[in-house]
Amino acid sequence: MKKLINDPRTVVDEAVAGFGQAHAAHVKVNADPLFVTRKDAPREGKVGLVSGGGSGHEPLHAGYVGYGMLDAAVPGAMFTSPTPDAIIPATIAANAGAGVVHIVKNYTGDVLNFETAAEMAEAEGVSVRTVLVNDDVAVEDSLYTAGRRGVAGTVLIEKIAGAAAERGDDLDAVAAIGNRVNNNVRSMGVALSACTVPHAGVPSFELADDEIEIGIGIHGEPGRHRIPMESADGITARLLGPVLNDLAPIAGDKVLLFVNGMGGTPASELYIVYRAAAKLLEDAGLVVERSLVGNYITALEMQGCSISVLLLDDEMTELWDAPVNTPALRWGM
Amino acid sequence: MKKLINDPRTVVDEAVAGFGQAHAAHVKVNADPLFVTRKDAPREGKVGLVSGGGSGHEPLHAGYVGYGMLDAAVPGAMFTSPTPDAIIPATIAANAGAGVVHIVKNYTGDVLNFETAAEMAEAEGVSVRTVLVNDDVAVEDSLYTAGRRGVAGTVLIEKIAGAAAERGDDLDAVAAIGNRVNNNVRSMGVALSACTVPHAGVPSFELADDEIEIGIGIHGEPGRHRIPMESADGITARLLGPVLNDLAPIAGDKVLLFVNGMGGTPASELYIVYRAAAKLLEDAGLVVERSLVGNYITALEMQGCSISVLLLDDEMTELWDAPVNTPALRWGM
Amino acid sequence: MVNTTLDVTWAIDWLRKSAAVVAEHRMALIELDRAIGDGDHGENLDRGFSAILEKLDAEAPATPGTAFKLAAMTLMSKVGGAAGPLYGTAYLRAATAVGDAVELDAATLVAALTAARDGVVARGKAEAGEKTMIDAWTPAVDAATAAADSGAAPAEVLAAAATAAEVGAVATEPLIARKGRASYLGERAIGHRDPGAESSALILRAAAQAAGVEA
Amino acid sequence: MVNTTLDVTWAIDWLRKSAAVVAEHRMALIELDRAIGDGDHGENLDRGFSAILEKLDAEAPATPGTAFKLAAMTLMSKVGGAAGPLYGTAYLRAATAVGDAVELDAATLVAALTAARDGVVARGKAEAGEKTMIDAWTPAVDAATAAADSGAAPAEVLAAAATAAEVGAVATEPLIARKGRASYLGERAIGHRDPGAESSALILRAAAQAAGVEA
Ligand SMILES: Nc1ncnc2c1ncn2[C@@H]1O[C@H](COP(=O)(O)OP(=O)(O)O)[C@@H](O)[C@H]1O
Ligand SMILES: Nc1ncnc2c1ncn2[C@@H]1O[C@H](COP(=O)(O)OP(=O)(O)O)[C@@H](O)[C@H]1O
Ligand SMILES: [Mg+2]
Ligand SMILES: [Mg+2]
Ligand SMILES: [Mg+2]
Ligand SMILES: [Mg+2]
Repeated sequence: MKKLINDPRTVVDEAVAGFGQAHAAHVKVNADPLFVTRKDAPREGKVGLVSGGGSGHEPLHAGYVGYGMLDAAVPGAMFTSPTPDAIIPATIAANAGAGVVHIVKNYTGDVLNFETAAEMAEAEGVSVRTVLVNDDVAVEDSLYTAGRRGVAGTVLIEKIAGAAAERGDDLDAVAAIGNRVNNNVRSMGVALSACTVPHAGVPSFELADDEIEIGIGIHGEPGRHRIPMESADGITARLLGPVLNDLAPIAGDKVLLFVNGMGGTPASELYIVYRAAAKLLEDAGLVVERSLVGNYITALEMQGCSISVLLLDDEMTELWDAPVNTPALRWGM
Repeated sequence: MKKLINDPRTVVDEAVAGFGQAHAAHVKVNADPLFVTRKDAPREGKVGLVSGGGSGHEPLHAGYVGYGMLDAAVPGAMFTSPTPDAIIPATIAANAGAGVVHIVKNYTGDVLNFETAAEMAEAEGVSVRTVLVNDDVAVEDSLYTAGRRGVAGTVLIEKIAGAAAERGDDLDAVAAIGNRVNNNVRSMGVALSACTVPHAGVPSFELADDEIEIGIGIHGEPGRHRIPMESADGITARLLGPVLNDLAPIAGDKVLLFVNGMGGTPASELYIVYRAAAKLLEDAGLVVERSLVGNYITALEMQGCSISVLLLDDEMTELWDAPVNTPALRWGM
Repeated sequence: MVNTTLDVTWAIDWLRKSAAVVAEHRMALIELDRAIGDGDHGENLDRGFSAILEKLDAEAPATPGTAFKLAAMTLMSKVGGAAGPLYGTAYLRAATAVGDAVELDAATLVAALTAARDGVVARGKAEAGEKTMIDAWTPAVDAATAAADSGAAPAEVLAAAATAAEVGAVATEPLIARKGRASYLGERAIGHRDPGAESSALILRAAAQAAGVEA
Repeated sequence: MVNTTLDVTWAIDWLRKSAAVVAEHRMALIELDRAIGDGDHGENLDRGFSAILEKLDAEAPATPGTAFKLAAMTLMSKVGGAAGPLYGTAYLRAATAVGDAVELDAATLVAALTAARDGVVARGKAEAGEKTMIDAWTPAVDAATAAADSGAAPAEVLAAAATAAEVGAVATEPLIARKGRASYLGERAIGHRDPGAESSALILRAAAQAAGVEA
């Protein structure tokens, strides 16, 4: 394992410290317990948005702390959800009296830890609503599993719910728009290579030289199945098929197309996939109204990507376009 | 080789096409010859800024086309400078009558092709100035080589010269500020792994499991020397040492610290390096006034990073802070 | 002579021995979790139990209940992931079950183990056979109950629990997971042992060893 | 019977044979460039010469000069990198040197080769011994001149040039590079053949073969 680190045990602390210094104009870092807040949190009268989860998905979540998106982010250990003792103070720091929305990816660990934290924050007088993200269609038969996983849709939910909070929506409204985005977004991913978690020191799985893993998650966990390597156009069709099947859009629908890099894939490849996906969407009669292409929710240095499609309505588009000013997503200001 | 591509021969064309679609609000793509311009180019009365070079360094250069940065970018084949037949029309498209500045990284191929294009554009009535970027201190003894290479400093030059052009500076003034940035920035890089150019299909060099390449360029070309893997803090010191030696700042100087990812390194590792570098700069009595951390000039999926230090003056800082609105760098609007 | 009760010395020793066995099996648990999860289970528990050791060096719990509570709070705040809240709840419920008792007899021990298991079920909503740590805990609780019912001493109760947990952990191998990260794998989880069941067996064996049972 | 002049048929055949040999050695040239450069030399030239083949299928140059000019323009616009402008300039200068001539005699051929080499020197500012394509071209020009001076026919002139270029390419191996990408490597370039010198030798050998010289 070759990594630009000093010690597997201090990776997250040092990375978040560096992040805080580099983005001191946007954020404040609380070192112990570890969480990141907007520099100006809490914002008078505004519903607070808090997310968090295992580290290794950068820029998620701390990169989205700032105007128009998150008020606080709670980074856990690598690929491990954070604990209530960090989520609780982050929630309190984000609360300006209007309550806090937790955006939680649907993994047992995240759900349990955020659940506990929400209960305890409520006990301290903070109203908490939870938006559970479960956009990953790779998980088949989710009735018999812990449910679908939350993946790239998280970024879209944080942006759109963040804009709703920023414009002054109340607690239930912010949670409602978050849930609406979740209900209208589906994602699926592919890995060309595994990633190596620093504390493990070995790749999270083995892939042969000509194999790829379809339906990969963002934790280096295995996916749906393994197939021989094929063309970008072929892979795009394999990812987009289940997404559209599940989303069941109708011709004329407006969509946001999000091609997300897993961390180790060059931008040029992501744009090749974007091109193929946009073509398939257009062939299906859909209108690609908005786009996002890049490394926005990663799995360390994994090679691969995910494709997400969000069915837009006018309000979501307006909230998507609203100004945002965070270390990793910024426009309009 | 596993890559999200359809055919090594169409990688650049497809990627730039996808890029153009995803960023249709910012750019226009001319398919043959291949170049990218601002959607609103040429901008009345404004000096045009054109850059280009081999592909594989995304988001450089096309990602920096837009308000406050480049007017046109010319992507060559993978790691191969573009040809005059593309640079000339891009130059003409960027010319609004006030002339055009070429920002050229110092490689024989780039220099020769841009030189020819500049001559021919001049023959067509466009005044051209060239800013040659050569910030890489990894090249020792540059008297006996083709000179120093242009690497990450390019991004800073494009931003700052772009802001100068946007505020209305004339041709010589824009070229002068570009040269001033070049004279005040130094960079050095490290590779933990090689990258694989699609047409070659094999990694650009071999590194043992515990070896890293110090002084790497951005084309997968070998660097200064090879050493056993060491800590992020140790590597940071090795990169920053030559940079500061050459730049020779004095205590109290204000600097911009730029930690650039080579494409395959997780953001968390870049922030660990940033933290170490910021500490070393502070120990040297320097003031880190501005920061940039991320994949801004890459070598495909190479793992590694470069560290650049730019000695700021008030004007550079002001131009750095000026609004910019491109696919890959955006603030203030 | 066989002790008829276990006290705080045992509880502390259990936690210390748990920390040791988790540290020793850190990579093995990571390997199990790599195969059907995200490869952090050994790291997570090791981080948690190391923190317990630090706490124990700083403060000496006075009763088994306080020791369990210390473990619960530390695991809850240091482990994260699924295992943190689940193990945290297990120790918390065990603490509640034993209350202020200074000496734990076999029946109290069984009550503590049962409460721990019920806590995991309540938090994780998993049933037996879903390839989770429950598949170690439930046979352990059953075996412990049977042993106590037939008059066994605490050490024997724990030995029975540990052995049953070990068998239970091995028995997760042919299962398809229905809860936790391994559930996303469907049939690909078959043939792999559940990491949480394995760590549960290791920790229950540590409990028996702390009570004087030979490995 | 040995031809005393070469015409456009030869020039076109040279370009076609160059395209074939470059395609055949594509990976070998990539490998040479990987070792001390960026691994694209074979790809770059193959892209350029493939484009020349397409042009030649579409239009038939009437004179050697037009053929060289076609090659120059195509290489200039399709190759990129260092090799594109350098080879482009070489063919352009060769075209100028032969002018409208329909038949090229040995002296004109030498003039063309010399102009080509001088063009590369003018563009790239490299001297002999700096581990570039000049180290193939300069011995080639010298050998061609000597052959022509001693009354050799064009085919023999080209054969002498090709052989000298091959020797020159091999002789770049012990050199440290002073120009181009390999110059950044310092002593690490020692032991590797310069890719541009190698491709120059291949192309000059193609010229001789097009003139009827056996491989
Ligand atoms: N719902 C659940 N109920 C009981 N145990 C569970 C549940 N979900 C997961 N587990 C246990 O947690 C273990 C995984 O723990 P760990 O790897 O630390 O957490 P994570 O899955 O968040 O990475 C599994 O092996 C399983 O035994
Ligand atoms: N200044 C120069 N003068 C002559 N030849 C040069 C010069 N610079 C580079 N070359 C030649 O170009 C070759 C490299 O070509 P190529 O790989 O296509 O371009 P690049 O270096 O831009 O990738 C070198 O092997 C060398 O022979
Ligand atoms: Mg985990
Ligand atoms: Mg090149
Ligand atoms: Mg795990
Ligand atoms: Mg090359």
